[in-house]
Amino acid sequence: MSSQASAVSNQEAQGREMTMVEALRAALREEMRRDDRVILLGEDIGVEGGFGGAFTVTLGLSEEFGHHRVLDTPISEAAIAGVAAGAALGGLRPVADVQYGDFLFLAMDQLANNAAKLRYMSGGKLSVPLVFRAPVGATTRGAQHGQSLEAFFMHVPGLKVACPSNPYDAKGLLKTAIRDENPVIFFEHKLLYGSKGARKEKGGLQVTGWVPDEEYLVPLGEAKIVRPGRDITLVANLLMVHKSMQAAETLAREGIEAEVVDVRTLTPFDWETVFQSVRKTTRLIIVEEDNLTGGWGAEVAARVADHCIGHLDAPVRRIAAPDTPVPFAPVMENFYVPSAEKIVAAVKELVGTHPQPWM
Amino acid sequence: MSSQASAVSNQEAQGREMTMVEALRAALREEMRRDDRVILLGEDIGVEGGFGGAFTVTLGLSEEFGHHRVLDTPISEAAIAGVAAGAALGGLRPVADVQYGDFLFLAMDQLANNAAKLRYMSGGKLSVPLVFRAPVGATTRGAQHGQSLEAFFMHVPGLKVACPSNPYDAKGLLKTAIRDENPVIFFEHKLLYGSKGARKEKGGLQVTGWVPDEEYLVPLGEAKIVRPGRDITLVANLLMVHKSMQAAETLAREGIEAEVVDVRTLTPFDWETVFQSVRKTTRLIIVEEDNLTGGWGAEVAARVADHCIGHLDAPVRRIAAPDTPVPFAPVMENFYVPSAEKIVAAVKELVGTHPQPWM
Amino acid sequence: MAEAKLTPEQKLAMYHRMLLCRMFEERVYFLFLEGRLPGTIHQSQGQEASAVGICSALDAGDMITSTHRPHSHAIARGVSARSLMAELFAKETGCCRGKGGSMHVGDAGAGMLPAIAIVGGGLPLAAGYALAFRYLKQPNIVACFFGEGAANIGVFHEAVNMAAIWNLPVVFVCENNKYAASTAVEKVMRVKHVSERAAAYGIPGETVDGNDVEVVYQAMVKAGSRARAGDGPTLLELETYRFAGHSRSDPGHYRKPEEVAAWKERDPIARYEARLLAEKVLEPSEMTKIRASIELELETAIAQAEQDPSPKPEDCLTDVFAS
Amino acid sequence: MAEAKLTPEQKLAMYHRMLLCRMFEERVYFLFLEGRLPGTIHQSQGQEASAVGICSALDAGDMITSTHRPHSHAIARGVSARSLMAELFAKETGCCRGKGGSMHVGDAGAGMLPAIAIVGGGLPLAAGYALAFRYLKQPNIVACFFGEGAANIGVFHEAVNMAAIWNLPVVFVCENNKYAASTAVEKVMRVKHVSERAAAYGIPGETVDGNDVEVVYQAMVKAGSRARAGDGPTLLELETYRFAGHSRSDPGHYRKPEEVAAWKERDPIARYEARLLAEKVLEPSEMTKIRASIELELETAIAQAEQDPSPKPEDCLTDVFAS
Ligand SMILES: Cc1ncc(C[n+]2csc(CCOP(=O)(O)OP(=O)(O)O)c2C)c(N)n1
Ligand SMILES: Cc1ncc(C[n+]2csc(CCOP(=O)(O)OP(=O)(O)O)c2C)c(N)n1
Ligand SMILES: [Mg+2]
Ligand SMILES: [Mg+2]
Repeated sequence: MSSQASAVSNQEAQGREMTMVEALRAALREEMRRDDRVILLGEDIGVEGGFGGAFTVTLGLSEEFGHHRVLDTPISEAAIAGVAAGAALGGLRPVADVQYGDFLFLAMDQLANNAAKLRYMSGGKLSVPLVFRAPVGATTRGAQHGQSLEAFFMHVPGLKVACPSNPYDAKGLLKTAIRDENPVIFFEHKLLYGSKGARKEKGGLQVTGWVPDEEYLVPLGEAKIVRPGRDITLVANLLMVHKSMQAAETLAREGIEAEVVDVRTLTPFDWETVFQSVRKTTRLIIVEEDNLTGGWGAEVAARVADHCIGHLDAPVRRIAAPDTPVPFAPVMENFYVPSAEKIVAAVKELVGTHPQPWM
Repeated sequence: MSSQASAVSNQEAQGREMTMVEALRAALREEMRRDDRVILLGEDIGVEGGFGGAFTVTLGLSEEFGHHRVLDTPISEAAIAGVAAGAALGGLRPVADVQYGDFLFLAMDQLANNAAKLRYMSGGKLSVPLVFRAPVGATTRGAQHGQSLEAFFMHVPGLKVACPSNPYDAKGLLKTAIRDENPVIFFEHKLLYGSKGARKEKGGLQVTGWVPDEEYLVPLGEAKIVRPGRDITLVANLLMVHKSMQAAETLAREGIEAEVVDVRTLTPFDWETVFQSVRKTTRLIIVEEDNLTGGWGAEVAARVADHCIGHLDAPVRRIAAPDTPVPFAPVMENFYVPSAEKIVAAVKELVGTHPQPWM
Repeated sequence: MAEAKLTPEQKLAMYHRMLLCRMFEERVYFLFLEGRLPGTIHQSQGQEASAVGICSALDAGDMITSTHRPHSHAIARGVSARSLMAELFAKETGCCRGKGGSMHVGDAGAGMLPAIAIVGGGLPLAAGYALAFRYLKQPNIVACFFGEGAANIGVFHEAVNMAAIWNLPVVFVCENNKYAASTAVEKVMRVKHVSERAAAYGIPGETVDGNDVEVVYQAMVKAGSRARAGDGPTLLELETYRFAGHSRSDPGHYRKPEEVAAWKERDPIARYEARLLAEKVLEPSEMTKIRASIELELETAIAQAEQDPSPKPEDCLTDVFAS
Repeated sequence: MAEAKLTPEQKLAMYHRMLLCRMFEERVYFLFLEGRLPGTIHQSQGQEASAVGICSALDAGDMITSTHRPHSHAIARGVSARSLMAELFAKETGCCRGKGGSMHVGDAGAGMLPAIAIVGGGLPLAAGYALAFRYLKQPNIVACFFGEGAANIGVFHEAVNMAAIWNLPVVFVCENNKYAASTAVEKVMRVKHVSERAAAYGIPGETVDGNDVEVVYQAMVKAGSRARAGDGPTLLELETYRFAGHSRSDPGHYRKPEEVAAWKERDPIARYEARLLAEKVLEPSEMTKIRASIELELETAIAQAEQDPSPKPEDCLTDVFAS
């Protein structure tokens, strides 16, 4: 899979194909060069001879910026989050990370009770400009290293949530997130990193995308229609954008044109783009890797059921992981993670030729 | 407000009016008498001359059962949860608590990554029979002592979630939860405790309910239609059941008959009762105190938009707290917490006499 | 290190500040019982020497973090009684514009972050703020207040360790008032002094009389200099006692009356008053004047707070995100 | 306390067990490189004395908890190589029926809870299990394995403290292998020994040579007797080293080759082999026999695991709730 995501139309511009990891690293590097106040905190992110974090994103940054800006922490996720929040209050712009999103639960109190609420509790006098990066997604590491956690954070007022699906967006969103005055939880999908070399993920997509040399930002709160279509709307994020695109290609060969919307950020959420697409196609499937019950897709379905109900020609469906922990065995994991085939089947069910009996 | 919740039809049976606190305490006492393996863990729950926990629920229990069964812990929420889980694995039936639901974030890793997943990770060989009690709801204590957290836990596969609205259900559900082989997060609403004396909540409802002397259980996973009606379905939990009932009474005076469904538990969720009600009334409003985006109401709306869409005569609406932290000032908090007036207004909007233009 | 010499003015200022803390809390207690204040309160009568001793050793640019029991910290740090009172009255003019309430009072402009009411939750914020001070080459430090109950929560361990390995300019100030709500410290901790835990992080720990404002001040000057010099954090334990219940309407039956009485004998304000009178730093006539001026300040604060506008209901919707 | 006297049979058993750990890991390493195993692995070559020394001092009814690096713990505890191998192969016959994987192997029936891969996450489980033992008047203890990296996470603090105040029958076994992933212990902790932290909880702490299986065994017998006697937990630190990378495909460039070489000199198996040969407990001929029998055991385990049935895709849906 390659640069479907090259959103910049001017193909004359200078740029190159990058992996997600390279794009994220470039974003960090550019922002650190631009603004002295940007610092990084995390486990194993700056050690000489080390990994550059769990997935190589920070490789080389301690060499360029020094250990006072790339801080290797103890295994102390709550303090990583709380120290980042304190440093943000004190005038810095920390970018902290957890090695696996699953560990966010350890930092949840600091993120949800402190970082998210301090502006509010201060009556609007303070702000907490921090970014917290977290890799998500099932990758045969079992139940404690494969969860998708976007919904938990979308539900916390005061936090912004980003979840890019490709290098172009990842770079542009991360730069914007770093400049944002608010705490941003930044989700990255392990199978999209596309890194080569030692830390390459088995089963990972070699997602590369064209990224311009010139600086650009992607705003938080703008979804992207990554494939236009008239018959049904597929709303997805992260890896599921790619599965939805695969499904759309298969469907197109059978004459069904799916419109694929990459939400890109969950907070703020670009409701208008989704609503307009649904009003046009009259059918909606939300695709997410998270467990079905209470996933972010539920919120999308709920808003559509409120704001677009008169335009719907079919039930609003969600394709998500079942309500189980992430299983280890690949054969089970493949069943757990939504597949392009499942999407295709669900679309065909909704885009029936018969008039809908339920309407 | 009094015993609307007396679900037992046989009014001949012996029993008495109880507050929620008394009912919860009775449940703990009965289960501790019945089963030696039931122990309690929490802060300030068994101290002589103390409070019986933050809201008096455990008062008197250490005197009856001794400190080896009513364990006063340090302020260590993560360990309270993890030790409870370990003790459950070891053959006990711990009932642990946090003083305010907001502190669940501190215990979230142990609850979501360990307690919820250990059965699964062991391939079904182990079980983790524990109950974790947590008071929720806004009560002019500000942003860190007033959140409603049901949605976070409904979203974790492997956890059950209960949220009773009245003493009868509270007692019956807590007893069932203690006997359940799985971890159950048990939410209680501070304004429903109705305790008298020192720890009485300002603004609390004096909710009492008839509770039979004879032992009974309320199963997890059965919603209750607390008021039948034909015009619209109101689905609610905890305090919002009472607000919905108030609204329904006001509406009835204007000829609008709302059916009120008390969900009682979120996991397992009684989808059939909700679907049947919606198919009958053709209109649905979900009422919850949690923040709108990503609340449990989103899941209800999403399921209805999938399973009942052909029966709907109006948009599916949710009445919830706005997406802000809980404000301190009562004037703001009253605006924040959904009121009966807001429910009435929303119902009137949906139950218009005009045919719905959007259908 | 030699002790810092306190001038008579400084001593008087500390006395005045402690009295303001005490009288503020007493007024708040009555306002609360009268039903004029919403919410809940955790009061700090008896702990004034710790709040004032610490804050008197701080510079203008320093920062403090606080807890669910923050009133005296705020006053000691110089947050105005007026803006505190208005916050307790849930008014638009409060230091948190009515959004915070008693458990979250603070005013970063005055050198105090909004108090964190989740036990221990302020410790990493303090360490992080100290990291920013150091990074930005500001000569300042953070004083981080917390109770002995907080010394058992995970984030205490993580934050103190992180501050220790990075030599951050923060002083961890544990007000050991012997109880966490109803729970006696010896039931939940096998060490006698919280300061013994400093060794686990390779930093100095010290326990001092938290009811002697000058002792507290000197200890903080020492720990503060260390922090300012780049030598890292100190775990400073102040032995003290709260005279009131844990929170509103707690009668405190879990404490022996003799214990309470013994600690009342060590009232930090009465003790200091006696000492200053003996030292002739304070004249009885001045005492009366100080009290009167504080009374006036509090009366004015209350009167103004009561007249101040309430936030509008919809104000609840603002201040979620900065733009 | 007098040292427990080890019989030749016990010594041989420990030697055999260590060798099984080592050879199991070596086979797994190759299987992994060959792409025959899914997932990721964290291996424990070099740390066998700690796993085996601890587990050899346990009774049948005791329990252990483990970490992301659990293979040797499992083998030392007596979980069968067969069921472990099947789990790594993601088969229905695995000790977690293919649902757990390398990071969660365990078998409560054999005395090992499923390993917890969130660093430190197993500590409160261990304390809680110990609470159940005591409550149910079982004469058993829990041995809780964790790395030195876990000693910086909050729940370490909370769990050790809770076990300490309640005198729970648990031994906290810290395998200090000097690195947490790529992070050297001295960068993230100012104390030289994790065991120094025991004092913060008022319990005994001890650091011993974790590459000498008998030393480990004796230390565990001592700590275990204490726990069984109702005298509470011990924080036992075992100094050791992992020969392999942190996880699959980590070349370990953050460690100096000389350091690795020096530790390889202290290979716990080679050392013990030499000692047992010198003591004439072990004959060279027997060595060969033991190795051959282990090889056969592993071959069989692999062959069986490869033939075993995979779970069905929909099996993913079961075992969420007990009924
Ligand atoms: C994490 C957490 N757990 C429990 C509480 C409830 N609570 C509020 S204050 C308190 C006692 C705190 O004791 P300590 O830290 O000694 O401070 P003190 O009240 O004595 O000033 C408790 C248990 C809380 N606010 N946060
Ligand atoms: C809470 C948490 N943070 C980070 C990780 C990622 N991680 C896995 S192992 C490891 C290092 C653990 O070091 P240590 O506790 O010393 O054990 P060792 O690997 O040396 O056996 C890290 C950081 C994790 N699993 N859990
Ligand atoms: Mg205290
Ligand atoms: Mg290690």
